[in-house]
Amino acid sequence: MLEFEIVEEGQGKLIQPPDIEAFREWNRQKPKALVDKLMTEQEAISRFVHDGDYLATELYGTVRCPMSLTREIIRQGKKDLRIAGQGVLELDLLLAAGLVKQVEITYIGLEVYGVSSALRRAVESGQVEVVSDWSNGAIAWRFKAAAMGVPFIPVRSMLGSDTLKSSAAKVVKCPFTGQKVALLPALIVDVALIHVHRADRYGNAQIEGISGFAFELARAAKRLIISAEEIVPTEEIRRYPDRTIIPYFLVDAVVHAPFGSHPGEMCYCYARDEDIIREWAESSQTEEGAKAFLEKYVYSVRNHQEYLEKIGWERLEKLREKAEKRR
Amino acid sequence: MLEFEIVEEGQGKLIQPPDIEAFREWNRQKPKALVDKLMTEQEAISRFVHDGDYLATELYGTVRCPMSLTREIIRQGKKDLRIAGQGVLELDLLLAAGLVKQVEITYIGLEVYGVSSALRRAVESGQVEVVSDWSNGAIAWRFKAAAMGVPFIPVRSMLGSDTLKSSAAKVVKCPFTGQKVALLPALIVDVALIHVHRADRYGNAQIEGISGFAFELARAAKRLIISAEEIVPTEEIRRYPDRTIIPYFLVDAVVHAPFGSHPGEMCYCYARDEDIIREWAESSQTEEGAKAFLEKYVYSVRNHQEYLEKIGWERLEKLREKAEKRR
Amino acid sequence: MAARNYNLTELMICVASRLMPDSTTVFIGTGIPMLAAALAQKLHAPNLIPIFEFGGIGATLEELPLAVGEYNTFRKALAASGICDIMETATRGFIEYGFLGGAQIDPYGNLNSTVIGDYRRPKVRLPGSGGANDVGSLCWRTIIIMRHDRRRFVEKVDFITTPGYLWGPGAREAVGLPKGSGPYRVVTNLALLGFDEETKRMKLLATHPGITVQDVIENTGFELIIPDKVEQTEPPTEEELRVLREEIDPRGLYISKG
Amino acid sequence: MAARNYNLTELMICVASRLMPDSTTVFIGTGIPMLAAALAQKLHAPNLIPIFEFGGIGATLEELPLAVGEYNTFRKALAASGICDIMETATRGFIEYGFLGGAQIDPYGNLNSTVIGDYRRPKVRLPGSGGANDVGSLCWRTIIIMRHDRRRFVEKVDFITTPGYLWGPGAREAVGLPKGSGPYRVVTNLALLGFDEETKRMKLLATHPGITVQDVIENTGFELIIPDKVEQTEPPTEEELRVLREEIDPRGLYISKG
Repeated sequence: MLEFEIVEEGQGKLIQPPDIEAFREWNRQKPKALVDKLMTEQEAISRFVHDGDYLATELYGTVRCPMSLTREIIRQGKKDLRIAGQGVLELDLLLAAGLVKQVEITYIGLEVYGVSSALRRAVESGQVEVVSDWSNGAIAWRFKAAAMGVPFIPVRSMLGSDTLKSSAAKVVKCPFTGQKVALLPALIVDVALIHVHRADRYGNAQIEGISGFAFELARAAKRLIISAEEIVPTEEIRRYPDRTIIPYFLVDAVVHAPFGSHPGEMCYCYARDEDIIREWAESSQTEEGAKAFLEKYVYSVRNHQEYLEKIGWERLEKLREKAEKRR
Repeated sequence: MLEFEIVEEGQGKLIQPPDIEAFREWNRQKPKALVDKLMTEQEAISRFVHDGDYLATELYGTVRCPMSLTREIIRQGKKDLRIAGQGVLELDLLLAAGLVKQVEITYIGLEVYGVSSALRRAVESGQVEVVSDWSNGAIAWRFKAAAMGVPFIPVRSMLGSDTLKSSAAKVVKCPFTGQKVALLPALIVDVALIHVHRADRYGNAQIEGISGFAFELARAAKRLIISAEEIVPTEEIRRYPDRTIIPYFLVDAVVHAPFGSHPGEMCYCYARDEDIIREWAESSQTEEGAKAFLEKYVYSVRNHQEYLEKIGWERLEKLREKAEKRR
Repeated sequence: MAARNYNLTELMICVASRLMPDSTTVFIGTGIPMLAAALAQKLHAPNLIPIFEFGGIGATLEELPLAVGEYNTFRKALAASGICDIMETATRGFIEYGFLGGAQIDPYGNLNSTVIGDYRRPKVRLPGSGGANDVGSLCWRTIIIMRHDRRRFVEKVDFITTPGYLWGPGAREAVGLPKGSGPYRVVTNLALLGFDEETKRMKLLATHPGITVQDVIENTGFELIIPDKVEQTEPPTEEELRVLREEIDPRGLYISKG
Repeated sequence: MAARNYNLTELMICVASRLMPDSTTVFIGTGIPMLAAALAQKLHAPNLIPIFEFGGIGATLEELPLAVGEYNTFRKALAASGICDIMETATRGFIEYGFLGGAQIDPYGNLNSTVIGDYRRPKVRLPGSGGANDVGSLCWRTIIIMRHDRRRFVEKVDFITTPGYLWGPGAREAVGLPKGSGPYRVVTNLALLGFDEETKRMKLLATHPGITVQDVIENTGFELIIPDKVEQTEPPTEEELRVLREEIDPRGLYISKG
């Protein structure tokens, strides 16, 4: 029976250990009734995001990402956030706004525009603690473990690397084959934000194109805020139930947010706003620049509607024209 | 480190132990080129199903099930099959035809029409060996482990039961939480049959409605035969890539099989043929009855086309009319 | 208004149906649970969320499914996914009630649907667990629907296909099953039964019309807890029977089995 | 026909592109691999199957993606799924080539994209693994694209974000990584490099036009294996450059970085 030994343990920490039984109890008390959850972003963020929360956002900051909700978090100044990190704009803005305390990181950067200056400043100054490092696959699989309702998941990534040493994974020998596999602990977050193409008022949500890790994250969060390009009648959901990736009982709040991913894109809806993405990449290189950007695009508007007006409808219309349609 | 101990081991056997490295090598040599795989059911079965194969079919025998391929296996008399078993009509026909040697079972029965007489005769006489018992979830999760490319998967089913004792699962203490979980070994089959709504000639396949365990099984098979109600141009697949559940590189053969699930149903296409399902339930109660049914509907026709002609187009048209459409 | 003319299948369906509160998730298997859920949706629980193992979530049960993957299990549903998603939804604690049948049951609600006799040389090979073990392991409350006789209600089942309370209090937790889950009710053709909070043994709650406590005891192969006060099941109402016969099973596929 | 007027980014793209055979699966990250894959699809490998980590399989790369989840990663694709499916497809051995970058590389192809300096008190905090560790662990053959200098090509990386051959022959298998996988080529602005079969150490294969073996040695911070015969890289052809400049990156987002 000794074949199932623990071979190695990462030295990274977990922000929260996986408590599967508590998660079951939590999920049991979530309402199963079809209640109207449509609300403003102000209400959704103030009710369901708290200081100190462990937070995750889905997909990358420039693609189907809950940017309008992220900006509202910054406006409301929710602080001491802990984040599970793969992110571009959204996590970068939170870091620059000084709202993040700890991070389980896989990647925070600006993709084509290079490393994140906000991350560098935050980590190199010690303002933000990186409690552990993971791969993208590992973070997604950790959400998947939580979504499966089990405390860990075996994978073949991370093995042999310092990424594993800086994570909280454990390497064991498989009791069936003797081969070494990495066990990753389930990742249950306090609150998740996911932006979708359409949802009904109850929270049944559907996505077009790639699904990233929406399926897994939606099932790994204690509280879930959905923002949607379009709010549709439940009849439309019932007509295409095979398109529902997130059933209503996972959802706490539904926010109507057209262009909710701006300056990122939304496939089949609108294209990236490259100028503003580049503006962030450039201005965030200094602390002052980052602050000025936040002032201009976040603090100086009261809500997403005002943000869109500031960006300008003509400009937004052009982004819509640039996207390929299929309906 | 002793917290990750093995607490209990099922006494059931595995038909094949999970060899993940061999599976990787196998998958590496599968062609990644877009080659035309459209062929007759005769060719598909004779090339890709061999005597002694470990076989699995997807969904239940009365719902989106590869019945035309199953009948072809019986016509070709592929024998000594080992099967991973959740099944209604399809596995029942294979059992009645005397082609099955071993089974890892979860459920073989006739649902509303009760227990399977064919299973009873085969098992109680010792003709077929039940090597292990599992739950439906467990079999699906075992395919999922194979689909994830890992040798096992942790779950919270099966614990404390004789089902676990008669399986090959192992119970361990989680190294992160100390709680007991069941580890299920990955299930890689030699060949899988899946019936879908549409596929292109390369094997890119799409399903409407529930997906059962098509996603998992397609990824857990060394060889995969797809039968499809409709063969569509690849352009249509490329227009809705988010509907593709099975990408082409998993697939070895594509068979055009309208009414391929008959007498079962195909959602949005055609309804169940209740009379024939009941005819099987009744005639299979005796060995002679089962043989007569097989003669009538399987051996006496040369292929699926002749089968459909035997059933009659008028009758099939009525089944089509009974199904709700959405396109 | 109470009806007089009904058979025991109809009675069991009505009793099971009343155990399904509105706006609750229920894991539904083939047969009586399907009729009970359809009846509940049409009468007292319009927003009952039926969940079927192959992927259907929140279907509108206008026509009766004949199989657990059939179109009617996801007709006008809120989501149509797959078996892993459904079983994992149960693992995460989202499914309140699970409905099960079986060939044998013991005082702790352990269920057998695998073999009668020895496992290796079975007298009768039954279909096997199917989703039953998952439902009984993972849903919060299991409701069992069975014919009531001494061959079925036995001191010790030949094979524990699906765990009830195993050997008693604390046993489920000890083997790793979810805390606070387990059998909740047993609906038979004679009675409605539950489980004692402390001992986890089966307890009579109510006898059906025309059935005495003694009838129940005589048809049970183990010692039942009989509380001081045993309720009487309300018979099916005219409305329940009408909906059942005219709307849910007009062809009498199930309810004619009496 | 060989061109004369090109910059080193263009050269690296062309060299990387030629390493992508037709009808093969390639795992593509941000930047040069995207341009190389698009170039390959338009020239010698029309049926190259690009795979992107957030779900795109077999996209038609007519326009260049600017992000790994962007519309162009699944435009006219064969499938659009999610990150777990993609990473598991790699785990099952379906992805032949994986393209990676990094801030540091060592003789065994181990890559660092996490920190410069001490992990706990980093001099520079880099973005972190992202998908790199998964790609380098799970694809059969990893191809690395990097600038070539002594700060980047080091004896020992500050942090192994992504495993190469670790400490040498047999090391990947010893830690549990898939048998027979590992780094395959390194494309730099100076040379094309590979790995010695026996020692698993980096080996010079070809120098780029105008670059000497000595140039490569001087810009490498560890001992390179220099075989008797070092090839010369074919310069970009006129056709490669035309397609790259006119069709793939007409706005010069990448190739202007020269």
